Amino acid sequence: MNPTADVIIIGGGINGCAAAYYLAKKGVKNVIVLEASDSIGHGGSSRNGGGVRQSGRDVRELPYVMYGIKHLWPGLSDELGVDVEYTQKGNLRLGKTEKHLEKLKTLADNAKKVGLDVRMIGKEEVKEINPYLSDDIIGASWCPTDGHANPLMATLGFYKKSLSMGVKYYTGAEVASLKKIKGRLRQVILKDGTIFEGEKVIVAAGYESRYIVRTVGIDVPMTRYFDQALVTEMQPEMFPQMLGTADANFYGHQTKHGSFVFGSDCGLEETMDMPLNEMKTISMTLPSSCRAIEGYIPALKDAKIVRSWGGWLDMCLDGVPVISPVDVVPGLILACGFTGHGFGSAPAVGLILAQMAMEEETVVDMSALRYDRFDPYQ
Amino acid sequence: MKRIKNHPILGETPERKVVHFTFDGKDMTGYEGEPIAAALKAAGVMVHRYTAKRHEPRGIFCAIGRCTDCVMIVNGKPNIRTCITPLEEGTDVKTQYGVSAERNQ
Amino acid sequence: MTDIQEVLNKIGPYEPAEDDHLLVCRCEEVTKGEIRKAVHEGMFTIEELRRYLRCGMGLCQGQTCGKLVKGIVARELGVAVTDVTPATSRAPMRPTEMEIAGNDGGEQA
Amino acid sequence: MRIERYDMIVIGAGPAGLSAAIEAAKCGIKPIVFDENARPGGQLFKQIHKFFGSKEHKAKMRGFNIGKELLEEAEKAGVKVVLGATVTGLFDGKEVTVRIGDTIKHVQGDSILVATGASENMVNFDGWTLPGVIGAGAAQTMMNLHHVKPGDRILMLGTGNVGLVVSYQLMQAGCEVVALVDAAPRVGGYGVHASKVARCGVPFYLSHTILRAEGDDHVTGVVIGEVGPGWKVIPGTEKHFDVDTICLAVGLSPMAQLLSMAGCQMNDTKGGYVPVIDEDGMTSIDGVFSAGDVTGIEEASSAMIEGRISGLAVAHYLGYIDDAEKQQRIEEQEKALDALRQGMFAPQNRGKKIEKTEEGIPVSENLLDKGYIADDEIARYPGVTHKKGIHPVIECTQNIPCNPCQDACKFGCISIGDNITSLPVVTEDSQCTGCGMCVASCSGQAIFLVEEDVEPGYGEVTMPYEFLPLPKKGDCGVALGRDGKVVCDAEVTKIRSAKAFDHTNLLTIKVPNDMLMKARFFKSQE
Repeated sequence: MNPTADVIIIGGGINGCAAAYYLAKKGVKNVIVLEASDSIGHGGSSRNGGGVRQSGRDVRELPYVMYGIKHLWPGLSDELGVDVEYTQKGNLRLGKTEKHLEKLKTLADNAKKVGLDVRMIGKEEVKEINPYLSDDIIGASWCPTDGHANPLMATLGFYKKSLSMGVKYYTGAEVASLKKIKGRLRQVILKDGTIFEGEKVIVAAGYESRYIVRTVGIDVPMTRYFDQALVTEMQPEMFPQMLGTADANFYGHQTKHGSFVFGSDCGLEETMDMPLNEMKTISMTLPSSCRAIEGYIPALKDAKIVRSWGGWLDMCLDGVPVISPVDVVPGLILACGFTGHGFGSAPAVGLILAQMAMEEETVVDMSALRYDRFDPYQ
Repeated sequence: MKRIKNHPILGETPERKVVHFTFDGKDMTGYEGEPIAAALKAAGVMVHRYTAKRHEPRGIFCAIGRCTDCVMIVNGKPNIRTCITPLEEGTDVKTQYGVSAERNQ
Repeated sequence: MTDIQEVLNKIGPYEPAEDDHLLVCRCEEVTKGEIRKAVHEGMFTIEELRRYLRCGMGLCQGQTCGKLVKGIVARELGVAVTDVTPATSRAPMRPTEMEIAGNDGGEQA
Repeated sequence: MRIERYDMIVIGAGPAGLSAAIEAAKCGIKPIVFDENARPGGQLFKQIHKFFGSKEHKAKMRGFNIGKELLEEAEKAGVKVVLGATVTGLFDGKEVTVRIGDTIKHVQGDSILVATGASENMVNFDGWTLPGVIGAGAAQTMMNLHHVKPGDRILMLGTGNVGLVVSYQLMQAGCEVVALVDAAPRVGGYGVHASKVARCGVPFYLSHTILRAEGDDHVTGVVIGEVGPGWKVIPGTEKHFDVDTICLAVGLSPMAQLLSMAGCQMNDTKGGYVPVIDEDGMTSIDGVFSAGDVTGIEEASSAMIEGRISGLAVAHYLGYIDDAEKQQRIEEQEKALDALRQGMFAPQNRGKKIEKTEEGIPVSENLLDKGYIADDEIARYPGVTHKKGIHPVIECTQNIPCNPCQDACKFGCISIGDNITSLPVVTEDSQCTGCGMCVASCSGQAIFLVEEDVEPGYGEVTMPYEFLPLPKKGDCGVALGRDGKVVCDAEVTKIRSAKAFDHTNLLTIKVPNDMLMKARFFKSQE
């Protein structure tokens, strides 16, 4: 007999692990997670900059992101039994030109409309909040309820906790296709021929989700984008805020460990033609990132970089993810296209996916993120 | 004395230029261009730093710049690999506590 | 394919050992016991262990402890050392100051 | 952004990298070699002992002199070596980033040869992070490059060639080595290397391991214990030594990080994480080659030949030589490489216990257990003969690829034959003049001259001597046996130094006739 579960989750990243955890917490006994690589959190979940922020997001994302920050992140370390290093000390999005400030103001105004506490601040206030920043900065948007966490610990925390609650994890389990039986999605077929059967199947496999759901006639309009990040040696404690720029040339924060983690790109990443299972860094990114970071945080010029890495982003056509049951393939739930900002929302998304799998009402309305929103213009 | 003056195979150690440096504020001498770690070793200094977490002493381990155990604060900058950083006149070397020059970390 | 729960059952629970206090990763000060325990919590790969415990993530990037960690994991899992995949090496190979890393003749961003 | 471009980029100016660059340059390529160190030559300049092999392998030359020759050859061939140049990454498109001083350069090659060598393995025990616990390589670096003693009283862990050679070097630098310890039940390195340490009086503790390093802020002592079944220390076997330094020599691992980062197909082997390479040394990435220890640990002599082969392979890859030339020139090198990979310590024999020599003579058990050959074992080897007049006694008992002694004797006393791993034979009817060339030429310091009845009841033993201060004629002292224990009183009758001996002095002592086959080292009495 094929291994059978109430819910099969494809993708052992943070969304998959979080969904598994909330399902187990809800008492679902039989949950299977299939991870294609050998390691949990091999993709973007462990490669991102750790931002847990609301500011700067599309308004369609704000309801569930805000829910997560209000209700899930604060107690997550206790709940999972590992320190996810959640720090809610605000997010500064920095600007050096009037044009930057205009851009930031538009984002802030939109967010304010849905109830987010975010405002524009001037040079002096920026310096008060963070004295290490460059004098070239003329203003910023400031969201005091934003923050950051440790993506490595959060991902593995959900994994470890759900594993201890009985969730079955398989690594090296590369999915080839999905198969309907009698009109409902039922089977998950691996490349080695193994078949798993489930009542519900959640696909949360990043860009690869596209190849998987295509086998049941569903497509998500995504592109893939390669992004790089770096980490410095341990530094004395400097500042707790999450930083970003209007120019989007870097983002990052100081971790509890003392090292700084920054994500950044050099502009050449758009055209990368590397296969998805390769994540080789390109030589121009690190220098370019360093120049960008130094331009905003001159105090870090002597901080030594110990490592840099890259990862694939699943960029959705309209910049926000698909988090949605797929009506035409009963039993299928899709969560992909996170467009490079899926980490901060992961606990909420995990909870919502669990609710979708159990056909409960979700904690917030998710209709703006449906899979079938991409209608032709004409 | 830790300096090898004469060696059965390598012969007499060539004369080198003496330079002055400070270790935790104390005046010391060494040879120009030799690794800071060699000058400290010759002076009998064993402890280069105390670790961040367990506050344990560390010194030279690999001596070729790989293990990073011998790092110290050199001219104000922390985490400098002393085994491959050449000594110069006036180099200021400090014991490193965690990543700082302050003991009470 | 690895069935994590099956391996966990096979290797049994973490049993403290008298040398658990030994430091393995000198840079990040991670002990043998922490590594052994993490394996029994489901961290079977060097990649996961590095992320979970920071062993091999310090200034030397695992150049000193890489082999030791592999040995501990192999023993805990009951597999050959060569079956434990080492961590991916990443640039820069030696710690590089941000100012110097940025000094490659590229344009100011 | 300007990217400099070269035909061939070599990473690592050690024996493999330099040799490759030399061969490639001879074919018309202008290679550039990057090395992160302040000096080229890799580990060669820390090697102050004489190397094994035969003439073509530069046998009986000391490592640092081989390094000097290699550098001269590189310069003559027009190889550009950039020092203090750390390659920080190897990227797609055969591009490397190199840190030189305070700038990063991007450099691209039509071919890249990675010859980054190896790094030391480490073991952990209580107190292994204390200052004073160092790698054997660190000890070599400090004493042989920087002229600083690593410590005064030192315990060495590891009896492989590195542990043995470095122990001897420590004594040459004026340090005291209190013990050699190895968890394995047998000495791992060459018997001749062990013997020259053992006869100085350093005890070997096989099947022993370090229990703990003692000290608060730095090492003040060490406790070892005997290893029993299941690698557990047998209670009651603990031994304490007052030391200020503990040296670790527990093997080397290929340093293949750049290749792994570049995405080369890797193979995890018992000898380390190494790139998969073809017979030319090319990795799975077209145009990226690799040679030397980074492809698997061997001797520097092998690395130099491997490097030359890779250099030729690169020249062929870039179209500088044709198939026929490549074939012919690589064949020559492979013959030389093959010769080095023979004998008891050949790669294919690693980990095996060899009971008998190629000649069918039982291997000395004592040598493997304690580091020296017992008096009653020595007579069975073909280099050990008994004669009244002066003659060489060659205590070479293992098949290792080495034959300088054969050429050293102009009078044909010593014969090894075509197979360079054969044990040297002292021919019956030869005329030894006592010139001592054989004694100085033996890289293993295993040749002695013995003469009976120099005066009534007394004879003379001539031995290699590489320590300071040099004893003087007339000095009185004691003779030590192969086990380093005092066997009798002795008087220095002759001390010879010559350029041709290359810093191996010939020390002649007078001992009673019945001690001639026992006295193997001399200690002055102060």
